[in-house]
Amino acid sequence: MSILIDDSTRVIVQGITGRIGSTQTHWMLEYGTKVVGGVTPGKGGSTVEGVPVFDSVKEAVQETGANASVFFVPAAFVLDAFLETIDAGVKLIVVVPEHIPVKDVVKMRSYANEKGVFALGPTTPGILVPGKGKMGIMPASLFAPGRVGIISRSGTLSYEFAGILSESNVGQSTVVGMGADPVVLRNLADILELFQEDEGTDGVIVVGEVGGEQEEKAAGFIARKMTKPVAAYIAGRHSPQGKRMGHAGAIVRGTTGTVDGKQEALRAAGVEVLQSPIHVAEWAKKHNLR
Amino acid sequence: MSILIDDSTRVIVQGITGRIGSTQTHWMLEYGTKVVGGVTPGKGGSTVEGVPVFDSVKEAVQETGANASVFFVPAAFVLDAFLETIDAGVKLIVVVPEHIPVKDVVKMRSYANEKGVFALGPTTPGILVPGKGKMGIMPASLFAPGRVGIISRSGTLSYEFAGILSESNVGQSTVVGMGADPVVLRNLADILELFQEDEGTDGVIVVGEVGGEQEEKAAGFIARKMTKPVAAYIAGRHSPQGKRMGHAGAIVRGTTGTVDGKQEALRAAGVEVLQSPIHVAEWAKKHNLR
Amino acid sequence: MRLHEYEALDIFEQVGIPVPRRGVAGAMHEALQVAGEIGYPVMLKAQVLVGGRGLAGGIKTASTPDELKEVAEGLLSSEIKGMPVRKILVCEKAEIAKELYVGITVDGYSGKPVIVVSTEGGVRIEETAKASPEKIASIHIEPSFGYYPYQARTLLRMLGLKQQLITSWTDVIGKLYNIALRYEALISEINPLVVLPNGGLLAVDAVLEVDDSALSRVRFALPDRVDRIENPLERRGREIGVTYVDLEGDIGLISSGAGLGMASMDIIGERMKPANFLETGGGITADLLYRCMELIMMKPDLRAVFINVYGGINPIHEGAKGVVRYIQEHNVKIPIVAKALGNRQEETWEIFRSAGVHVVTEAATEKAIDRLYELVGGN
Amino acid sequence: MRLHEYEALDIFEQVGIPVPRRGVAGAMHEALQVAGEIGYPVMLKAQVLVGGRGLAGGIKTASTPDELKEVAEGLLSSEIKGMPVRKILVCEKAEIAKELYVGITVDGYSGKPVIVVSTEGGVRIEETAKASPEKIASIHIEPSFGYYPYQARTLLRMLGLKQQLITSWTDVIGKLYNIALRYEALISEINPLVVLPNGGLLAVDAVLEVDDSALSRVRFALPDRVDRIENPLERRGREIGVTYVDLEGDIGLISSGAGLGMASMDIIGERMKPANFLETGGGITADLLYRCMELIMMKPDLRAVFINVYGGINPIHEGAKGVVRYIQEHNVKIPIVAKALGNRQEETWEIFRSAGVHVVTEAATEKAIDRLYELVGGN
Repeated sequence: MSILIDDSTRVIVQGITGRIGSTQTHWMLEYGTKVVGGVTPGKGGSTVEGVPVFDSVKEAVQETGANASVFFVPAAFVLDAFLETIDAGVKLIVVVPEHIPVKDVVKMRSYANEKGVFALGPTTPGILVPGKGKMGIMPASLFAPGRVGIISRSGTLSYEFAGILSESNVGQSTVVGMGADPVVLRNLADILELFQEDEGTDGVIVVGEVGGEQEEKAAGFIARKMTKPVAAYIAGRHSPQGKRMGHAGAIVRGTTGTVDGKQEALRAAGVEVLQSPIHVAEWAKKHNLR
Repeated sequence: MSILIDDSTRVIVQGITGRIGSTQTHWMLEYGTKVVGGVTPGKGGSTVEGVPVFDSVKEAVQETGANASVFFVPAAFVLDAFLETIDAGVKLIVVVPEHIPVKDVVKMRSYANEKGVFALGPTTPGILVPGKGKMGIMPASLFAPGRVGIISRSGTLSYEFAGILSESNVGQSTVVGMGADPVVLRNLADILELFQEDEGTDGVIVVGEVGGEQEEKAAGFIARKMTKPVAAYIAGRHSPQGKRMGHAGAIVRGTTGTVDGKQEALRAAGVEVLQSPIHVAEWAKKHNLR
Repeated sequence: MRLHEYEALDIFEQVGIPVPRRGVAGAMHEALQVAGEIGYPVMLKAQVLVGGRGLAGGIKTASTPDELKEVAEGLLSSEIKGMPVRKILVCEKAEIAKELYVGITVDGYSGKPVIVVSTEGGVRIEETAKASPEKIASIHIEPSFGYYPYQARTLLRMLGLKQQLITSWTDVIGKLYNIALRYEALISEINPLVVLPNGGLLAVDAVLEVDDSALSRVRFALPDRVDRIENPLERRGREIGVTYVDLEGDIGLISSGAGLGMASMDIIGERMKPANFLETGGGITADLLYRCMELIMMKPDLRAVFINVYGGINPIHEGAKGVVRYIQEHNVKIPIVAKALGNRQEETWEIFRSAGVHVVTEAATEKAIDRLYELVGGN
Repeated sequence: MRLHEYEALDIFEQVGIPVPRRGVAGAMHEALQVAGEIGYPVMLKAQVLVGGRGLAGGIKTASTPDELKEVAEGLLSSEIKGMPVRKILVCEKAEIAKELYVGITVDGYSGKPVIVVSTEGGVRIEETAKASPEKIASIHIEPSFGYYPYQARTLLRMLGLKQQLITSWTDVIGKLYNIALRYEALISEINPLVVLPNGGLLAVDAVLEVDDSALSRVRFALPDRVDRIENPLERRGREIGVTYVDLEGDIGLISSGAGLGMASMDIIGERMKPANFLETGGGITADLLYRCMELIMMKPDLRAVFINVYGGINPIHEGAKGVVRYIQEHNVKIPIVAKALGNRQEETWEIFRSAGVHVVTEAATEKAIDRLYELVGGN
């Protein structure tokens, strides 16, 4: 069992003819993902990795029965492609690209909410269900099937946690990158809810970082609704205050968003706070997670 | 009986402290309208014609139980005031001012539709129910109570028709100015529907003019839904093609919007088309309307 | 306010819509110079603010300087539908592989912006719309959502076009939509949008009409609106804040309200000919009606004046004072008929009558015009 | 990109927000001249891009030319939180009846723009927010609906203000919101917004931070972003397209991904001190990593380098080639530890090892840093 991706997920790749789009299509197919089509306006009729390319999302959906889309579209065109994808009836969208203007993300989120579309990103590695399939860029070798869910604000840290668990023979049910931008398309609590409801998940790891208030708000949800064990790691303890650490989501604004504040809020909600990623293995063992 | 205004209608006047706002408040009160308050930001606490003035629509509604509003707000501020009025829960709005940018009207209409608000105008003389009350600028002396409904795209022509009927001892159930702008807040057919449903109305007069396609579209509604007799007059037969006759609603664009085209469409829907306003008296007599 | 083609082309060029090399000429030697810079053959296009200019002979070609001299001279001394040609646009003559159409307007019935495209652009676009509706496609834009390029791509795909044309045309539509938004345009149009032999696009004509009600907040440099009114009386009307339309007849007309004015004109037109149409709007004062009288009386050989006003938003008793002052100061002899009903009507009638105005107190305008007809001698 | 106060004030002034008379000075004689034009007393404000400038001594007053000389000289030779003061803003010293606060940002959690106002502006606004939340009011703006003045009026009424102040403050908020939209600002703020004794408003400070991701389409003249990075290494990082933060320690750090970099820094920080933080982003090539090595090696006295990368979107085998080329060309002697997992990891390890890089193949960064600790001698 898993969240977001299952046997019925039929994926299109937007921006499939680009360098990253085509490479990642290769890896997704190799991992067993049902990539049924691709979209690049103007390249309709060609194929990439054996997958048919269409000029519009509507055509791609009509011809392939796709119900999910992963984006490798240049940042400047993401907003337009996103709205097009929603209008074509796709209900799950993973927005991998970074550097999308916040104004665009605000609009995307508002429209996705209005239309009942589940969207992740921007700046997300995507979703991976070990042994089943993936939408995004997560490197398959680090993951193993199992019953621990991972949600991470950082792409590479999600690999780190999955890698450590896999090494300790603890598998993952689903690994989700929620995106690293100051505004993301779905909040942390929305994804926690899916894991709480998923029968294939016995425990959840939240990988957060300094800045914003996703972890503080999620703590409220965890306290009220979560019955499964939750562990959390917050990166950025040694990051200089007020300096940028690569993306705006990591700016510390006032006292909200500090590592201490986040850890405190999570602890108060019954979450086990890890001081280093390596401790996740002991936590999993303690809760008999596999 | 009547449409839009009845005994439960409690009116606020927006822009009540202006020259036109205060004069028209006087006339509306004199005609028996329940004007319960006025709004001019910054003038809260004062009174006009004995009516209390508030700084915001929200306060006015809370303090007076108002459910309808008539606008005498300068054109540049109408959009803002309109949205404020809808958010304050008012369900009937009459926008008298002219020269409101079309871009603003488009936004107003979209929001009113979304929130289920019935709005008339811009550039409308408003609504008058003879002997009961009025929202707007219609000069009371020309109207008499009765059972004929009037809808007019032109303000002064609605007075003309009411005056002619009253002189012939035919009264009116309600007289509605739908507004003369290229985009209005409610289409002709929406108002026809109210008259069709009103038990106090036995026949309806549509006063249209050259330009736009309100009459053509309404003809479809009349053919499908109206069982009451309908007469129509279309002004502008001798207006030079392509020249402006005072407001953009009267520009002829292509063949749609010509007097002939409108008359033809209405006749095909069973409407009696009048060649001059004066003929309305005979039409009323023929249908035993009073 | 409708812009001239050459003004609109400048705006289109600023946002990156491809437009022809060109120049404006008010005299023949200027036209020669522009054409010399561009190279022959050139198009010469009369800059007049009327529709159907091409079919009325306002668009010509010149292949040599001699030919240009003849054509330019002809155009610059001509009138198109009664409008004198003061300027001509001289522009490169593009090779045309195909003519497209794109226009953006606000659809009054749905209350939404609408983008209209056609693969059959050119002077007969309206006939195409009727005869071959499948060659026209349009899409409404939700006001709270806005325009995005994928909407245009979807629209153009409906016309069965190749992707290269879809891409370049979508780009033009996006830029035109931005112009429509920024200039609060009621109409922004390119007809024809030419497909060149190399597949590129060129906006060979440009229409831009700015919403008069939005002029004060369109912050961009727009040419002065009064200047472009050719008729001096119409210009004067704009200056004093009323709508004035100059006509061919001999009956002066002042009305409050455009609908009432049109109805009055229709009724007058059955037996007589209106000389003008003056609509006061909702701002009547004594002074305004004094100026209105002054304006309509500028028409020579007027046989009578008809004043048709309602006292709703307007203080008609004040208006009557202005009319009376004009009559007395200028010793007006021709008959003046006034129908004035509504708030303070009795007071108004009295003021009018004090200066010999024929007041009609019945409700129907028809009756007042019957009286007018009698007074001018029934012919 | 954060603008300097003097740059933001210019933008605020353009849209009509009332701002003080002022001038920027890079030297004492310039400060004297500006103050002479404005008239004493004046404020002198260090133009450095750090928060809490006032409490750190970056804002002073001068009542006479002599005092100004002393103060300006002091400021222009000082550092505020490690940032050298290159320019000072000299501006009129307003009489303050009251200090307000207004800020507009995008609320990450709700995903909507939010307008925050307070009647208790000034340097301690954040403490006010915690101690007296009733003095703060905020309103979220629906993205598909937009901002309208009535929303600000409603917001300000919640603070129990008089209408005159509501009206003028609403005007400032509307203008600030327009700036936020046009400049795609993540933060636009006036703190304090001063109420003058005559009731007028004055924006005595101005904060504007433009979304870096939107810079290419913010078409307005913005100062060059690279120039304003004080640290030459950080400026070089920007030039080659990576995020570089200069730190005080002696362990060089290259990571792919900000989260991984922060975690690496946190683990290193338990026992050692990072010298820098370099995050590559998703565009690794051999050439980029060569330049990254060049950049982090500019720090003197580095004891070791830690490379922590994942092969997800990045071709880490290509990156390894760049690192190896740098090592070989520059004959690097200090230990380099690399953890590189993901697509093509074995190939990557082989390349690293060919140049003597210590490759750690376990998943946990902690293990790699244990190795690093051993290699630098455990201290």
